[in-house]
Amino acid sequence: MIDIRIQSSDFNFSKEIKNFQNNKINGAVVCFLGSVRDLKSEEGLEKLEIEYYPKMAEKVLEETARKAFKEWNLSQCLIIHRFGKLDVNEPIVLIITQTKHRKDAFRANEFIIDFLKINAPFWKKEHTNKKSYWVEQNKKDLDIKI
Amino acid sequence: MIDIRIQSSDFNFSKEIKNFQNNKINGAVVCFLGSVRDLKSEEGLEKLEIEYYPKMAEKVLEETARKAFKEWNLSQCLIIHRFGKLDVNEPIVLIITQTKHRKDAFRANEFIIDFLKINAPFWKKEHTNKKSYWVEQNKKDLDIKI
Amino acid sequence: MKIIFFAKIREIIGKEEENIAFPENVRTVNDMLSFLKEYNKIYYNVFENYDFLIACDEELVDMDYNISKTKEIAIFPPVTGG
Amino acid sequence: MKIIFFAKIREIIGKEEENIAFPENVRTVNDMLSFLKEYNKIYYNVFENYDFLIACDEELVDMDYNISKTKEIAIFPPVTGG
Repeated sequence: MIDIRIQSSDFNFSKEIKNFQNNKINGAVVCFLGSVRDLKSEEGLEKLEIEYYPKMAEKVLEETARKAFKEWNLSQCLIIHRFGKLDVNEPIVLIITQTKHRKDAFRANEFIIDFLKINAPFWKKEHTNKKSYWVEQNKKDLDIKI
Repeated sequence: MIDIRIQSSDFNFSKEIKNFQNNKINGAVVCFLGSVRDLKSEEGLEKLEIEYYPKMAEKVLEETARKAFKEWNLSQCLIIHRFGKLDVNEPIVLIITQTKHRKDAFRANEFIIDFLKINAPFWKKEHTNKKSYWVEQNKKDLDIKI
Repeated sequence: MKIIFFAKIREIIGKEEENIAFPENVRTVNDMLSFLKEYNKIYYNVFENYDFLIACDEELVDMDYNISKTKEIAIFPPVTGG
Repeated sequence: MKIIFFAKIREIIGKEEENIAFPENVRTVNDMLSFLKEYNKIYYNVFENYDFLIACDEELVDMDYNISKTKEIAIFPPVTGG
Protein backbone atom coordinates (compact mmCIF):
# COMPACT_ATOMS: atom_id res chain seq x y z
CA MET A 1 0.00 0.00 0.00
CA ILE A 2 1.51 3.26 -1.17
CA ASP A 3 0.02 6.55 -0.05
CA ILE A 4 1.38 9.81 -1.50
CA ARG A 5 0.04 13.23 -0.57
CA ILE A 6 1.15 16.72 -1.50
CA GLN A 7 -0.78 19.31 0.44
CA SER A 8 -0.64 22.83 1.82
CA SER A 9 -2.51 21.97 4.99
CA ASP A 10 -0.73 20.73 8.09
CA PHE A 11 -0.78 16.98 8.61
CA ASN A 12 -1.53 15.20 11.78
CA PHE A 13 1.49 13.01 12.44
CA SER A 14 -0.27 11.40 15.37
CA LYS A 15 -3.26 10.46 13.26
CA GLU A 16 -1.11 9.04 10.47
CA ILE A 17 0.72 6.81 12.93
CA LYS A 18 -2.54 5.72 14.44
CA ASN A 19 -3.80 4.69 11.01
CA PHE A 20 -0.63 2.68 10.53
CA GLN A 21 -1.08 1.05 13.91
CA ASN A 22 -4.68 0.22 13.11
CA ASN A 23 -3.51 -1.49 9.92
CA LYS A 24 -2.27 -4.49 11.91
CA ILE A 25 1.40 -3.63 11.99
CA ASN A 26 3.39 -6.79 11.48
CA GLY A 27 6.91 -5.83 12.41
CA ALA A 28 8.91 -2.64 12.17
CA VAL A 29 7.82 0.89 11.39
CA VAL A 30 10.30 3.69 10.75
CA CYS A 31 9.22 7.31 10.42
CA PHE A 32 11.06 10.39 9.29
CA LEU A 33 9.70 13.82 10.09
CA GLY A 34 11.31 16.95 8.66
CA SER A 35 10.29 20.35 9.98
CA VAL A 36 11.02 24.00 9.23
CA ARG A 37 14.36 25.01 10.70
CA ASP A 38 15.31 28.57 11.50
CA LEU A 39 18.76 28.72 9.92
CA LYS A 40 18.67 32.51 9.70
CA SER A 41 18.08 33.11 13.36
CA GLU A 42 20.01 36.41 13.50
CA GLU A 43 17.44 37.84 11.13
CA GLY A 44 14.50 35.83 12.35
CA LEU A 45 12.82 33.44 9.93
CA GLU A 46 9.19 34.43 9.59
CA LYS A 47 7.95 32.03 6.95
CA LEU A 48 9.29 29.22 4.84
CA GLU A 49 7.61 29.14 1.46
CA ILE A 50 7.61 25.96 -0.59
CA GLU A 51 6.97 26.08 -4.33
CA TYR A 52 6.58 22.93 -6.39
CA TYR A 53 5.89 21.53 -9.84
CA PRO A 54 2.66 19.64 -9.19
CA LYS A 55 2.49 16.98 -11.91
CA MET A 56 6.18 16.14 -11.72
CA ALA A 57 6.33 16.18 -7.91
CA GLU A 58 3.57 13.57 -7.69
CA LYS A 59 5.27 11.44 -10.30
CA VAL A 60 8.66 11.56 -8.57
CA LEU A 61 7.23 10.76 -5.14
CA GLU A 62 5.29 7.84 -6.53
CA GLU A 63 8.27 6.48 -8.40
CA THR A 64 10.40 6.85 -5.29
CA ALA A 65 7.90 5.00 -3.15
CA ARG A 66 7.51 2.26 -5.74
CA LYS A 67 11.27 1.76 -5.94
CA ALA A 68 11.56 1.51 -2.17
CA PHE A 69 8.54 -0.75 -1.99
CA LYS A 70 10.10 -3.25 -4.35
CA GLU A 71 13.69 -3.04 -3.15
CA TRP A 72 12.96 -3.47 0.56
CA ASN A 73 9.78 -5.48 0.40
CA LEU A 74 7.70 -2.85 2.17
CA SER A 75 4.21 -3.64 3.34
CA GLN A 76 3.22 0.02 3.69
CA CYS A 77 4.69 3.34 2.65
CA LEU A 78 3.40 6.86 3.21
CA ILE A 79 4.92 10.11 1.93
CA ILE A 80 3.40 13.49 2.74
CA HIS A 81 5.06 16.67 1.46
CA ARG A 82 3.71 20.14 2.08
CA PHE A 83 3.82 23.30 -0.01
CA GLY A 84 2.86 26.93 0.69
CA LYS A 85 3.93 29.22 3.53
CA LEU A 86 4.97 27.48 6.72
CA ASP A 87 6.00 28.69 10.15
CA VAL A 88 9.17 27.74 12.02
CA ASN A 89 8.88 24.20 13.46
CA GLU A 90 5.94 23.27 11.27
CA PRO A 91 6.28 19.83 9.68
CA ILE A 92 7.28 19.74 6.00
CA VAL A 93 7.66 16.08 5.18
CA LEU A 94 6.63 12.79 6.72
CA ILE A 95 7.83 9.42 5.50
CA ILE A 96 6.64 6.17 7.07
CA THR A 97 7.94 2.79 5.97
CA GLN A 98 6.90 -0.58 7.24
CA THR A 99 8.51 -3.98 6.77
CA LYS A 100 8.98 -7.23 8.60
CA HIS A 101 12.67 -6.53 9.15
CA ARG A 102 13.77 -3.34 10.81
CA LYS A 103 16.92 -2.88 8.71
CA ASP A 104 14.79 -2.76 5.57
CA ALA A 105 12.44 -0.19 7.07
CA PHE A 106 15.42 2.03 7.97
CA ARG A 107 17.10 1.60 4.56
CA ALA A 108 13.88 2.27 2.64
CA ASN A 109 13.03 5.34 4.68
CA GLU A 110 16.47 6.87 4.28
CA PHE A 111 16.49 6.07 0.56
CA ILE A 112 13.19 7.90 0.12
CA ILE A 113 14.26 11.09 1.87
CA ASP A 114 17.69 11.08 0.14
CA PHE A 115 16.17 10.50 -3.29
CA LEU A 116 13.48 13.09 -2.76
CA LYS A 117 16.06 15.71 -1.68
CA ILE A 118 17.79 15.57 -5.06
CA ASN A 119 14.96 14.63 -7.42
CA ALA A 120 11.59 15.92 -6.29
CA PRO A 121 10.74 19.37 -7.72
CA PHE A 122 10.16 21.40 -4.56
CA TRP A 123 11.94 24.66 -3.75
CA LYS A 124 12.22 26.49 -0.46
CA LYS A 125 12.27 30.24 0.01
CA GLU A 126 13.01 31.75 3.39
CA HIS A 127 11.28 34.96 4.35
CA THR A 128 12.99 36.76 7.22
CA ASN A 129 11.96 40.10 8.66
CA LYS A 130 14.66 41.69 6.44
CA LYS A 131 14.43 39.93 3.11
CA SER A 132 13.77 36.71 1.21
CA TYR A 133 16.23 34.04 0.06
CA TRP A 134 15.89 30.96 -2.10
CA VAL A 135 17.47 28.08 -0.24
CA GLU A 136 20.53 26.66 -2.01
CA GLN A 137 20.78 22.93 -2.57
CA ASN A 138 22.88 21.23 0.05
CA LYS A 139 25.91 19.85 -1.78
CA LYS A 140 26.11 17.05 0.77
CA ASP A 141 22.80 15.72 -0.51
CA LEU A 142 24.29 15.25 -3.96
CA ASP A 143 27.15 13.17 -2.59
CA ILE A 144 24.83 10.62 -1.06
CA LYS A 145 24.98 7.33 -2.89
CA ILE A 146 21.44 6.34 -3.80
CA MET B 1 16.90 15.58 26.91
CA ILE B 2 16.86 11.85 27.47
CA ASP B 3 13.63 10.11 28.41
CA ILE B 4 13.67 6.39 29.26
CA ARG B 5 10.59 4.45 30.26
CA ILE B 6 10.03 0.77 30.97
CA GLN B 7 6.37 0.04 31.48
CA SER B 8 3.73 -2.65 31.20
CA SER B 9 1.03 -0.28 30.01
CA ASP B 10 0.54 0.54 26.36
CA PHE B 11 2.07 3.78 25.18
CA ASN B 12 0.43 6.36 23.05
CA PHE B 13 2.73 6.78 20.07
CA SER B 14 0.63 9.67 18.83
CA LYS B 15 0.94 11.51 22.11
CA GLU B 16 4.69 10.96 22.30
CA ILE B 17 5.17 12.42 18.84
CA LYS B 18 2.96 15.35 19.74
CA ASN B 19 5.12 16.06 22.77
CA PHE B 20 8.17 16.00 20.53
CA GLN B 21 6.51 18.35 18.09
CA ASN B 22 5.54 20.70 20.88
CA ASN B 23 9.17 20.80 21.98
CA LYS B 24 10.05 23.10 19.07
CA ILE B 25 11.52 20.53 16.75
CA ASN B 26 14.54 22.00 15.06
CA GLY B 27 15.27 19.64 12.23
CA ALA B 28 14.90 15.91 11.76
CA VAL B 29 13.02 13.36 13.84
CA VAL B 30 13.35 9.63 13.24
CA CYS B 31 11.15 7.08 15.02
CA PHE B 32 11.32 3.34 15.26
CA LEU B 33 8.31 1.36 16.38
CA GLY B 34 8.56 -2.37 17.01
CA SER B 35 5.38 -4.40 17.54
CA VAL B 36 4.43 -7.95 18.42
CA ARG B 37 4.71 -10.18 15.36
CA ASP B 38 2.89 -13.45 14.97
CA LEU B 39 5.73 -15.70 13.81
CA LYS B 40 3.90 -18.84 14.91
CA SER B 41 0.81 -18.24 12.87
CA GLU B 42 0.09 -21.94 12.20
CA GLU B 43 -0.43 -22.34 15.92
CA GLY B 44 -1.81 -18.89 16.56
CA LEU B 45 0.13 -16.57 18.85
CA GLU B 46 -2.10 -15.61 21.74
CA LYS B 47 0.22 -13.55 23.92
CA LEU B 48 3.80 -12.37 23.86
CA GLU B 49 5.21 -12.18 27.36
CA ILE B 50 8.20 -9.99 28.09
CA GLU B 51 10.30 -10.60 31.20
CA TYR B 52 13.08 -8.20 32.20
CA TYR B 53 15.75 -7.46 34.78
CA PRO B 54 14.53 -4.10 36.05
CA LYS B 55 17.61 -2.40 37.49
CA MET B 56 19.89 -3.55 34.71
CA ALA B 57 17.41 -2.82 31.91
CA GLU B 58 17.09 0.80 33.01
CA LYS B 59 20.84 1.13 33.25
CA VAL B 60 21.45 -0.34 29.78
CA LEU B 61 18.78 1.81 28.12
CA GLU B 62 20.15 4.93 29.75
CA GLU B 63 23.72 4.13 28.78
CA THR B 64 22.59 3.41 25.22
CA ALA B 65 20.73 6.70 24.97
CA ARG B 66 23.66 8.60 26.46
CA LYS B 67 26.10 7.06 23.96
CA ALA B 68 23.84 7.94 21.04
CA PHE B 69 23.24 11.42 22.43
CA LYS B 70 26.94 12.15 22.50
CA GLU B 71 27.97 10.41 19.29
CA TRP B 72 25.30 11.96 17.06
CA ASN B 73 24.70 15.21 18.85
CA LEU B 74 21.06 14.50 19.58
CA SER B 75 18.80 17.17 20.93
CA GLN B 76 16.16 14.71 22.15
CA CYS B 77 15.96 10.99 22.66
CA LEU B 78 13.09 8.84 23.91
CA ILE B 79 13.12 5.09 24.53
CA ILE B 80 10.03 3.23 25.73
CA HIS B 81 10.17 -0.54 26.23
CA ARG B 82 7.28 -2.60 27.49
CA PHE B 83 7.12 -5.73 29.62
CA GLY B 84 4.30 -8.09 30.58
CA LYS B 85 1.81 -9.91 28.38
CA LEU B 86 1.10 -8.29 25.03
CA ASP B 87 -1.28 -9.08 22.18
CA VAL B 88 -0.33 -9.50 18.52
CA ASN B 89 0.34 -6.10 16.90
CA GLU B 90 0.70 -4.31 20.20
CA PRO B 91 3.70 -1.97 20.32
CA ILE B 92 6.75 -3.22 22.22
CA VAL B 93 9.38 -0.55 21.74
CA LEU B 94 9.46 3.05 20.60
CA ILE B 95 12.65 4.97 19.89
CA ILE B 96 12.60 8.61 18.86
CA THR B 97 15.77 10.51 18.00
CA GLN B 98 16.07 14.13 17.04
CA THR B 99 18.99 16.03 15.55
CA LYS B 100 19.68 18.91 13.22
CA HIS B 101 20.92 16.58 10.50
CA ARG B 102 18.78 13.70 9.32
CA LYS B 103 21.65 11.28 8.77
CA ASP B 104 22.53 11.55 12.45
CA ALA B 105 18.96 10.94 13.53
CA PHE B 106 18.83 7.77 11.40
CA ARG B 107 22.24 6.52 12.59
CA ALA B 108 21.45 7.18 16.24
CA ASN B 109 18.06 5.51 16.06
CA GLU B 110 19.39 2.39 14.39
CA PHE B 111 22.31 2.22 16.82
CA ILE B 112 19.91 2.29 19.76
CA ILE B 113 17.70 -0.53 18.52
CA ASP B 114 20.70 -2.63 17.45
CA PHE B 115 22.49 -2.14 20.76
CA LEU B 116 19.35 -2.80 22.77
CA LYS B 117 18.68 -6.04 20.87
CA ILE B 118 21.96 -7.55 22.06
CA ASN B 119 22.50 -5.86 25.43
CA ALA B 120 19.28 -4.95 27.18
CA PRO B 121 18.04 -7.68 29.55
CA PHE B 122 14.57 -8.38 28.16
CA TRP B 123 13.32 -11.83 27.15
CA LYS B 124 10.33 -12.76 25.03
CA LYS B 125 8.14 -15.81 25.51
CA GLU B 126 5.48 -16.70 22.98
CA HIS B 127 2.26 -18.28 24.19
CA THR B 128 0.35 -20.01 21.42
CA ASN B 129 -2.88 -21.95 21.86
CA LYS B 130 -0.74 -25.12 21.99
CA LYS B 131 2.28 -24.29 24.10
CA SER B 132 4.83 -21.69 25.14
CA TYR B 133 8.27 -20.98 23.70
CA TRP B 134 11.11 -18.74 24.77
CA VAL B 135 12.19 -16.74 21.72
CA GLU B 136 15.74 -17.52 20.60
CA GLN B 137 18.15 -14.67 20.00
CA ASN B 138 18.36 -13.75 16.35
CA LYS B 139 21.94 -14.54 15.31
CA LYS B 140 21.76 -11.77 12.72
CA ASP B 141 21.51 -9.24 15.53
CA LEU B 142 24.88 -10.38 16.87
CA ASP B 143 26.55 -9.79 13.52
CA ILE B 144 25.56 -6.15 13.42
CA LYS B 145 28.57 -3.91 13.86
CA ILE B 146 27.77 -1.47 16.63
CA MET C 1 6.40 24.46 -27.28
CA LYS C 2 5.36 25.33 -23.75
CA ILE C 3 8.22 26.18 -21.41
CA ILE C 4 7.55 26.60 -17.69
CA PHE C 5 9.77 28.02 -14.97
CA PHE C 6 9.96 27.55 -11.24
CA ALA C 7 11.40 29.21 -8.16
CA LYS C 8 14.41 31.52 -8.58
CA ILE C 9 14.48 30.98 -12.34
CA ARG C 10 10.81 31.90 -12.63
CA GLU C 11 11.58 35.09 -10.70
CA ILE C 12 14.56 36.06 -12.86
CA ILE C 13 12.74 35.37 -16.11
CA GLY C 14 9.76 37.23 -14.71
CA LYS C 15 7.07 34.86 -15.94
CA GLU C 16 5.69 31.42 -15.19
CA GLU C 17 5.64 30.16 -18.76
CA GLU C 18 6.38 31.04 -22.34
CA ASN C 19 5.18 29.49 -25.61
CA ILE C 20 7.87 29.43 -28.26
CA ALA C 21 7.80 27.90 -31.73
CA PHE C 22 11.30 26.50 -32.20
CA PRO C 23 12.79 26.29 -35.70
CA GLU C 24 13.34 22.81 -37.14
CA ASN C 25 17.05 22.69 -36.33
CA VAL C 26 16.30 22.76 -32.59
CA ARG C 27 16.36 19.05 -31.78
CA THR C 28 18.00 18.60 -28.39
CA VAL C 29 17.87 20.38 -25.05
CA ASN C 30 21.24 21.82 -25.93
CA ASP C 31 19.93 23.23 -29.22
CA MET C 32 17.01 24.75 -27.36
CA LEU C 33 19.27 26.44 -24.83
CA SER C 34 21.43 27.94 -27.62
CA PHE C 35 18.32 29.16 -29.36
CA LEU C 36 16.88 30.75 -26.23
CA LYS C 37 20.17 32.50 -25.41
CA GLU C 38 19.94 34.25 -28.78
CA TYR C 39 16.21 34.78 -28.49
CA ASN C 40 16.36 36.88 -25.34
CA LYS C 41 19.32 38.02 -23.27
CA ILE C 42 17.46 37.19 -20.06
CA TYR C 43 17.83 33.51 -20.99
CA TYR C 44 21.49 34.12 -21.76
CA ASN C 45 21.89 35.52 -18.25
CA VAL C 46 20.07 32.58 -16.64
CA PHE C 47 21.86 29.82 -18.52
CA GLU C 48 25.29 31.41 -18.09
CA ASN C 49 25.02 32.39 -14.45
CA TYR C 50 22.74 29.99 -12.61
CA ASP C 51 22.52 26.29 -11.90
CA PHE C 52 19.44 24.81 -13.52
CA LEU C 53 17.80 21.51 -14.40
CA ILE C 54 15.61 20.58 -17.35
CA ALA C 55 12.58 18.31 -17.22
CA CYS C 56 10.77 17.18 -20.37
CA ASP C 57 7.20 16.05 -19.69
CA GLU C 58 8.03 15.72 -15.98
CA GLU C 59 11.24 13.71 -16.39
CA LEU C 60 14.69 15.11 -15.65
CA VAL C 61 16.75 14.92 -18.86
CA ASP C 62 20.32 15.49 -20.05
CA MET C 63 21.50 18.16 -22.45
CA ASP C 64 21.48 15.80 -25.45
CA TYR C 65 17.89 14.66 -24.89
CA ASN C 66 15.80 14.88 -28.07
CA ILE C 67 12.84 17.20 -27.46
CA SER C 68 10.95 16.51 -30.67
CA LYS C 69 8.12 14.62 -28.90
CA THR C 70 8.13 16.76 -25.77
CA LYS C 71 4.99 18.69 -24.88
CA GLU C 72 6.15 20.63 -21.85
CA ILE C 73 9.66 21.67 -20.89
CA ALA C 74 10.37 22.83 -17.35
CA ILE C 75 13.44 24.84 -16.37
CA PHE C 76 14.16 25.17 -12.68
CA PRO C 77 16.94 25.45 -10.09
CA PRO C 78 18.36 22.42 -8.23
CA VAL C 79 15.59 21.17 -5.97
CA THR C 80 15.50 21.90 -2.23
CA GLY C 81 12.50 19.97 -0.90
CA GLY C 82 12.26 17.44 1.86
CA MET D 1 26.23 -13.94 47.46
CA LYS D 2 22.87 -13.35 45.87
CA ILE D 3 22.39 -15.02 42.50
CA ILE D 4 19.34 -14.22 40.41
CA PHE D 5 17.98 -15.95 37.31
CA PHE D 6 15.81 -14.86 34.44
CA ALA D 7 13.67 -16.29 31.67
CA LYS D 8 14.39 -19.82 30.47
CA ILE D 9 17.25 -20.26 32.96
CA ARG D 10 14.99 -19.18 35.82
CA GLU D 11 12.48 -21.80 34.70
CA ILE D 12 15.04 -24.60 34.44
CA ILE D 13 16.60 -23.81 37.80
CA GLY D 14 13.12 -23.51 39.23
CA LYS D 15 13.68 -20.46 41.36
CA GLU D 16 14.20 -16.72 40.98
CA GLU D 17 17.19 -16.42 43.25
CA GLU D 18 19.54 -18.31 45.49
CA ASN D 19 21.88 -17.14 48.25
CA ILE D 20 25.16 -19.03 48.34
CA ALA D 21 28.24 -18.50 50.48
CA PHE D 22 31.16 -19.21 48.16
CA PRO D 23 34.42 -20.56 49.60
CA GLU D 24 37.44 -18.26 49.47
CA ASN D 25 38.96 -19.89 46.40
CA VAL D 26 35.99 -18.76 44.25
CA ARG D 27 37.39 -15.55 42.82
CA THR D 28 36.21 -15.26 39.20
CA VAL D 29 33.00 -15.95 37.34
CA ASN D 30 34.67 -19.09 36.03
CA ASP D 31 35.46 -20.28 39.57
CA MET D 32 31.86 -19.64 40.53
CA LEU D 33 30.51 -21.66 37.61
CA SER D 34 32.78 -24.61 38.47
CA PHE D 35 31.66 -24.41 42.08
CA LEU D 36 27.96 -24.31 41.16
CA LYS D 37 28.31 -27.28 38.81
CA GLU D 38 29.55 -29.34 41.76
CA TYR D 39 27.08 -27.79 44.16
CA ASN D 40 23.97 -28.91 42.32
CA LYS D 41 23.58 -30.96 39.14
CA ILE D 42 20.87 -28.61 37.90
CA TYR D 43 23.57 -25.95 37.49
CA TYR D 44 25.72 -28.49 35.72
CA ASN D 45 22.89 -29.08 33.26
CA VAL D 46 22.32 -25.36 32.66
CA PHE D 47 25.96 -24.42 32.18
CA GLU D 48 26.72 -27.40 29.96
CA ASN D 49 23.62 -27.28 27.76
CA TYR D 50 22.38 -23.72 27.43
CA ASP D 51 23.66 -20.37 26.23
CA PHE D 52 23.84 -17.93 29.10
CA LEU D 53 25.22 -14.54 30.06
CA ILE D 54 26.50 -13.29 33.40
CA ALA D 55 25.95 -9.81 34.83
CA CYS D 56 27.66 -8.65 38.02
CA ASP D 57 25.87 -5.75 39.66
CA GLU D 58 23.98 -5.08 36.40
CA GLU D 59 27.01 -5.16 34.09
CA LEU D 60 27.67 -7.93 31.58
CA VAL D 61 31.02 -9.51 32.43
CA ASP D 62 33.45 -12.07 31.03
CA MET D 63 34.35 -15.42 32.55
CA ASP D 64 37.53 -14.10 34.15
CA TYR D 65 35.81 -11.19 35.91
CA ASN D 66 36.70 -10.99 39.59
CA ILE D 67 33.53 -11.24 41.65
CA SER D 68 35.01 -10.41 45.05
CA LYS D 69 33.26 -7.02 45.24
CA THR D 70 30.07 -8.10 43.51
CA LYS D 71 26.80 -7.92 45.44
CA GLU D 72 24.43 -9.46 42.94
CA ILE D 73 25.13 -11.91 40.15
CA ALA D 74 22.55 -12.47 37.42
CA ILE D 75 22.51 -15.49 35.13
CA PHE D 76 20.26 -15.34 32.10
CA PRO D 77 19.88 -16.42 28.46
CA PRO D 78 20.93 -14.23 25.52
CA VAL D 79 18.54 -11.28 25.47
CA THR D 80 15.62 -11.03 23.05
CA GLY D 81 14.11 -7.61 23.69
CA GLY D 82 13.38 -4.78 21.30
